[in-house]
Amino acid sequence: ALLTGCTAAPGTGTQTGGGTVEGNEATGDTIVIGFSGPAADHGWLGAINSAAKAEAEKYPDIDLKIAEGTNDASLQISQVEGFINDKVDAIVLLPTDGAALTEVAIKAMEAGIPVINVDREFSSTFAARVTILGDNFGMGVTAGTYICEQLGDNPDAIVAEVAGIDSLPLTQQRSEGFATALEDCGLKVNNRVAADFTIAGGEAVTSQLLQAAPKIDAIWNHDDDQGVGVLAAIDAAGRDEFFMVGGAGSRAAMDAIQADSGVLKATVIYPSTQAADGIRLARLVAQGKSLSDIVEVEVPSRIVLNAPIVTKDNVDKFIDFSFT
Amino acid sequence: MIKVDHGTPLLEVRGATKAFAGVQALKGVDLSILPGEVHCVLGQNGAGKSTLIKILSGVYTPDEGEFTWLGEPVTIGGPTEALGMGIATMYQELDVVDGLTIAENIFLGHELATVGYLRSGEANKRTRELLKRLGHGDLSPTTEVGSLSPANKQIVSMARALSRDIKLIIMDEPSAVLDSEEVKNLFRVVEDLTREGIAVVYISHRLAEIREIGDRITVIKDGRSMAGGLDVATTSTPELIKLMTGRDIANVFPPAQAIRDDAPEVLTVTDLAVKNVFTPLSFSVRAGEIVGLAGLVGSGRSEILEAIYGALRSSGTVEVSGRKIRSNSVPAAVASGIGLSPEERKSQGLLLEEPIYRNVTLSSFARFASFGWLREGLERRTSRTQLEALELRPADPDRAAGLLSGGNQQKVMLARWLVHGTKVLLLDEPTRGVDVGARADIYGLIRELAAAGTAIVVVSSEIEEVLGLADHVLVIADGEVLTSVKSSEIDESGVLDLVMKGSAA
Amino acid sequence: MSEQTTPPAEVSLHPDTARPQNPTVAAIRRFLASSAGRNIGLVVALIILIIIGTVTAGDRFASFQNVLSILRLASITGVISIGMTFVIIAGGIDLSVGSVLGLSSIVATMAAVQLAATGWWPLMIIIAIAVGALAGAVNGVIIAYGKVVAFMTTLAMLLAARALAEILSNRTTQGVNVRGFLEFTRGDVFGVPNLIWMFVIVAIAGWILLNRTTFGRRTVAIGGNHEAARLAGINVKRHMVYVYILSGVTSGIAAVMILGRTGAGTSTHGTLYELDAIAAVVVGGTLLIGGRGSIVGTVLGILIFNVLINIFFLNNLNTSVQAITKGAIIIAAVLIQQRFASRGSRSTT
Amino acid sequence: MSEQTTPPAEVSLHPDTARPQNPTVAAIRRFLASSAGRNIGLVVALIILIIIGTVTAGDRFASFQNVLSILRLASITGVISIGMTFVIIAGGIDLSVGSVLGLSSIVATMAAVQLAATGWWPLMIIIAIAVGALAGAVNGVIIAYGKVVAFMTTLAMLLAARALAEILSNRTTQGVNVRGFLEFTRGDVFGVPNLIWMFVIVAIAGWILLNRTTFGRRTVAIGGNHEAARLAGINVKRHMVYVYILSGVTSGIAAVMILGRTGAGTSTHGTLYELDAIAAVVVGGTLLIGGRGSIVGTVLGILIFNVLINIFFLNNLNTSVQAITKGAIIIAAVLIQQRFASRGSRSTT
Ligand SMILES: Nc1ncnc2c1ncn2[C@@H]1O[C@H](COP(=O)(O)OP(=O)(O)OP(=O)(O)O)[C@@H](O)[C@H]1O
Ligand SMILES: Nc1ncnc2c1ncn2[C@@H]1O[C@H](COP(=O)(O)OP(=O)(O)OP(=O)(O)O)[C@@H](O)[C@H]1O
Ligand SMILES: [Mg+2]
Ligand SMILES: [Mg+2]
Repeated sequence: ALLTGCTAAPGTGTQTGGGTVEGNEATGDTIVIGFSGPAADHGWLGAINSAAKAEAEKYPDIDLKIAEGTNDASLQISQVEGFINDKVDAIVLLPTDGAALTEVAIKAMEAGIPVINVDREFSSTFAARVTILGDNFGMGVTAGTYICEQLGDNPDAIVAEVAGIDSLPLTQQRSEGFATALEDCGLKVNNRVAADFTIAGGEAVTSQLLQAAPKIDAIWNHDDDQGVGVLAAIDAAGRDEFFMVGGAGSRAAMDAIQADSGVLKATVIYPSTQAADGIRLARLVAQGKSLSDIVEVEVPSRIVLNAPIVTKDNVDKFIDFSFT
Repeated sequence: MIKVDHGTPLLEVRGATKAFAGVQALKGVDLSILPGEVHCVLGQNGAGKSTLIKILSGVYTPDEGEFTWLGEPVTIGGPTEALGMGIATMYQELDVVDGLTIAENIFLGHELATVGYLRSGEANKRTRELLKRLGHGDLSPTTEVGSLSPANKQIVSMARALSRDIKLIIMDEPSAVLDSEEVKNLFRVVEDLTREGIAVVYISHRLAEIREIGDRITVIKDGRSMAGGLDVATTSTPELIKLMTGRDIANVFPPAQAIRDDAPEVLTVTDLAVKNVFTPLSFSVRAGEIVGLAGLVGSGRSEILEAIYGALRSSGTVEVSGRKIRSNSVPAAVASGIGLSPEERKSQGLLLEEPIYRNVTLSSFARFASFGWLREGLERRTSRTQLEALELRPADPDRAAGLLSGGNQQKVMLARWLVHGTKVLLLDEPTRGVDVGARADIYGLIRELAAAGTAIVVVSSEIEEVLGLADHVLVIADGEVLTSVKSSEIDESGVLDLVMKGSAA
Repeated sequence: MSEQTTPPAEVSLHPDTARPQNPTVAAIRRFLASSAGRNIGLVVALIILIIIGTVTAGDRFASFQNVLSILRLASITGVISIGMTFVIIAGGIDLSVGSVLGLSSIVATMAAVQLAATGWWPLMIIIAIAVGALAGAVNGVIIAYGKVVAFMTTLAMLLAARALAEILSNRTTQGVNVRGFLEFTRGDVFGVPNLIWMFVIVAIAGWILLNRTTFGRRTVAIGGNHEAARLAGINVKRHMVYVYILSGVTSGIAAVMILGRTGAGTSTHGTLYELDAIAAVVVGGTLLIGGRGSIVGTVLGILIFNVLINIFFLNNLNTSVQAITKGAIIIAAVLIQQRFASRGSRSTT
Repeated sequence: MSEQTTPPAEVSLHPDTARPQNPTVAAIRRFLASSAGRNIGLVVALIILIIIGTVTAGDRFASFQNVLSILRLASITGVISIGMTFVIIAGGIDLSVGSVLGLSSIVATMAAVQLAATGWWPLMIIIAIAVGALAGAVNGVIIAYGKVVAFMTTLAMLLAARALAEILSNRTTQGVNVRGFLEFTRGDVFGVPNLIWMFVIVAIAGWILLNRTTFGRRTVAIGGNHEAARLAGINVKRHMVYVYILSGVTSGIAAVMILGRTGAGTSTHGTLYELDAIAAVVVGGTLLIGGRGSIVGTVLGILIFNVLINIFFLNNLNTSVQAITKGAIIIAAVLIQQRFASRGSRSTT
């Protein structure tokens, strides 16, 4: 089952579903959920963690164990092993590398512990009971499409891209999606730099990018967190001949879009609430409940989240779900 | 001898003791130093001389002991306090900083500065004066000390002591790295100092020096003073040796044995040269022969040995028993039977933290290992036997080499090459910092080795030692061989005349 | 890097004249100075941690499964640390171990894909180790013969190996679907996973190599006194190349292990492992200036860090609090070790 | 005493002066051995890079704007490297510079929020520097008085400072909305941004401190010969504390700069800057074992790295290719430097 947009309003606890909502919200047996994710070394991942924690706190019947965030697959494997040893009721896993965590996830499933796979997909369908994915490729497509719409009539337009950590597959996917969408309207990425998802990194590469490209028409920056630095660099260079599209959907970015005061005109959402959704779904799965908004008797096995564009026109709708 | 009325003692020490974790270095030492005298402290390696002076200069805190300075009881809390009282020290281990200039080294710790900002001009000026006073006006105050020879570093160390306002200057084996010319120069400075009423504590293993410069002597043995305030003029050398060692040592240099006429040439050096250091030289050493290289410090003798050994890039050829060895490779030299006992035992020779036996077997793994697997039992046994033969006491192969005295460290270096079975032994300053007793042992050993057919090349800054040991002497100055003579055909002053002329030319 | 100086602490000690000593005190002193004795502080630190673990997490900590889980995690950085111990004892440093691991894992996986036909999976292991050895050889040659400082050389290799891995893998994770290989790396003997056995074997081999062979003896000699080793006839440059190759080989072995553990090769494997390895080696009492070190110490260092991680995990501590505590415990472990190992401080100021 | 008084001054007995040499050769040799000479290899490396930049990117590289852009980027790690130079010359190492920067940036921003009322923005600068100094003091005291190796102490501080920053900031980025502060840090004088001026000032101050003051000479003495420094009456421990405080202060200054540059404080600021700083210092010719080093070399090292990065960007190079090239160029720069600086290698195997 493919479900888009349904998680646009998670965490509010006020879904308007059918009669099962109350049933799902009702406190059930206390369950222990283990959560493990990458090191919270930047805003989006930090938001992932805090949203997961906040979600768990809402339910008196969830006992959430959060493992130290790590970018080392080996350490994350040992965390999952620890959860298995501890016989938790469900595991929510945002793997640092999907393929590398597949084996241990299968082990957990075999031990009877449902695994909720968040954001980065395992390489086997047997490894997860439910998979919730952000759509990195789709994110690139959305950004590219928006830029095409804005520049469509100008085939010579210069497009620049400020990517995230280049060694991560997700960055690759975003870039591929972006390039694919641009191709459709005859544009290409003229200048591409990669930062490291940090503010300082964003600032550093952008100040160089602006040197490398004396004239730009549009920039897509993969990540609003590093975007703070990107904007600082643009500011410092005094450049405003282009517009910029962000990524992920931070509060700061949405505020800027709303104010419409600078070059940042839009951002593409990459939901930072995926793990919170994971927690919620883990609870349902562990307690044998179903998803209230659809007719399925059980929770579906695969959910891909939408990557919508946020502009001045629709920012009001999204701003409350942005991360800080 | 100038006899000054020395008056009340400058410094008096009563019953000083000092223990290091487990080692009782000083068991009760008395010392009384008069103003303007040269007070020599004698004792074997490990007797406690350096420990005593480190107590005086505030490096160590004594366990017990009464100290009076100018008649007042004092405690010396640290180096700063000692320096403040007017006690400056030239330590046994060179205590200069390579990365600083001469002037910066001299004023280290008492920099000439205005709120932390250095007055370099003034420091350089005063340094130039100090160096001139030490007879070294040719050294530039802004030269980095790292580029100086050990002898010149010693000069810097002395200039530093003199830069302070001092009443007492302590010199711990200052002559160990100096040649005879430099030593004379040093003595001239010491005389100047004593004339100004500054007292000097002088430590050396060379009794001749003590005779030349000392006023009174304190002898230390095993951490106890055996005799204090002996008059140099009236105490005989055998008496001193007996006090230091507890035994009589008759003749220092054992008699040489005649080399058989048919003894084969073992080491043949042809046109060996190192650019900018020494010009091509050729010589050969026969089995059982000892060749000595005499010359001043810096004349390039160490470099000659290193070049033969392949440790210094050179041109020319070296043959051992007629077979040419691959040049510029130490492993090749060692494999063909050459061994080198380097000048600086501590920094070039030994692994100070490792047990003795590992130092002994380091060059002979072929003998102690099969397919890379070391037979430690064999290593220990062989080392012990060798150490016993060398009369190292205690002959404990498991002791760390760094805990040995200078003389015993030298014996370990010899043991390394004895165990290896070298045909050619290159000895650079084999008795530097070694006491009288151990010196005689080492001379004996060198002789025995020669008698057993080893070809030996000896470098020493003590001309007496070169002449006493070697059958044949090469006199070197500025990287050039001035003369090559039988040692019986030249005497000490002859060598000196030659080198002075040679380096003046 | 050829500026190796001898530690100033050992200046002028000559207690050769036998001094009478209380025999028990002497025996204790000898033990404390021995390599086992030097490690007693670490053993104490480890025991304290184990007690803390048992008290705070009870059976969840002290279970067989949990111990295996700790050891499995420890084994990969453990193997790397053994190679690192040699490099550091020899007076060098190898910052490239983690990224060489990543590169090895990529090349071995790619080879597996290519060679799937033949099916002879041990080739993967050989390739992983060969890649590691090659990278180590490049490091060693540049350092020893090119005379470039080890820090810069291996930093450059860190960048280069990681980048090469990214280019080769096109930044995608490559699954290892070689049944024989996975069965081997994931199997166990006597209930103990093979990964742990591999660490045990590497550690024992390392111990023997360091303490019982000419190779180890030369390594210590070079690190302790570069010039003395050279003048004793050791081919110092060639030996340094061997030492870096050894470190590369352990990275290759670790790559095999991580491939087994994760079932996937990726260029991000091993990121920051160099820090873990260096930290374990240094906590284990190996001097960063070279010349002295112990395999047992390194193993204890690795265990301490991994037990610590496990305790934090079991107690569900806040990540930031964990990091602060980890910092404090590192300092404490080093302090405990020093108190036990010090043979009496000799300086006054 | 004998009465000999031949002034031996005329007789030249000293290896340092004795050998007759071609005067030009001698002059060149002397220059090469001088501190400027030691850096000539770096200057050559930098010039080569500048030529490469001009050839491959033309005016885009050789423009005033681009030069400013390089320098702005260089200035932050540059300031940290100056402090690091002192630490390394003194024989230490400081791995915590980057995370102390992060912590300082957080505390300063939080203070700004609290003190927005008073509006006296220089207080932010004072606070940032004070936080850096405090962290440095903690490092220094543990290292000098606790006798814990610098590597472990500052590694622990790396973890702890970063974690503290996370706790304080609750992992959210804090914007700096203090107009006066931003105007100051983003302003320029004579067309040159204040950030660059700050680096220039810190570098010059560092140069003076190292070469012209008691503090600097004592730092060299301690790194070069710890024992000799102690014997000369220097309070080595206290001085080491000062050196680490200095490093903390430069981290604090860098925090101010990064706050100005990015307009936001976050706990991730400064991640891995320690590696950049150490690399620049080492490429700049400062010995990792201490005792010798130069501020000019460090500045050249920083410039080389940043020009390199700039060239990569201008040529739109792939990240992985960048990393490999960077690795190769690090080695090349060190090699060039050595060829120029070496006074003829005399050793063999
Ligand atoms: N590292 C070096 N680089 C360049 N020249 C050197 C170096 N070491 C020594 N020399 C030169 O080699 C010559 C001989 O030096 P050295 O002091 O070792 O001679 P020596 O006769 O062995 O003296 P010593 O009695 O001190 O051993 C001198 O001219 C010296 O300047
Ligand atoms: N720092 C120390 N720690 C432990 N033992 C020491 C220390 N310094 C000296 N000793 C021991 O104290 C004793 C006296 O040593 P000291 O250096 O004073 O002898 P010395 O008379 O100066 O010998 P040498 O003539 O070889 O210089 C020796 O047994 C030595 O091993
Ligand atoms: Mg002594
Ligand atoms: Mg010499």
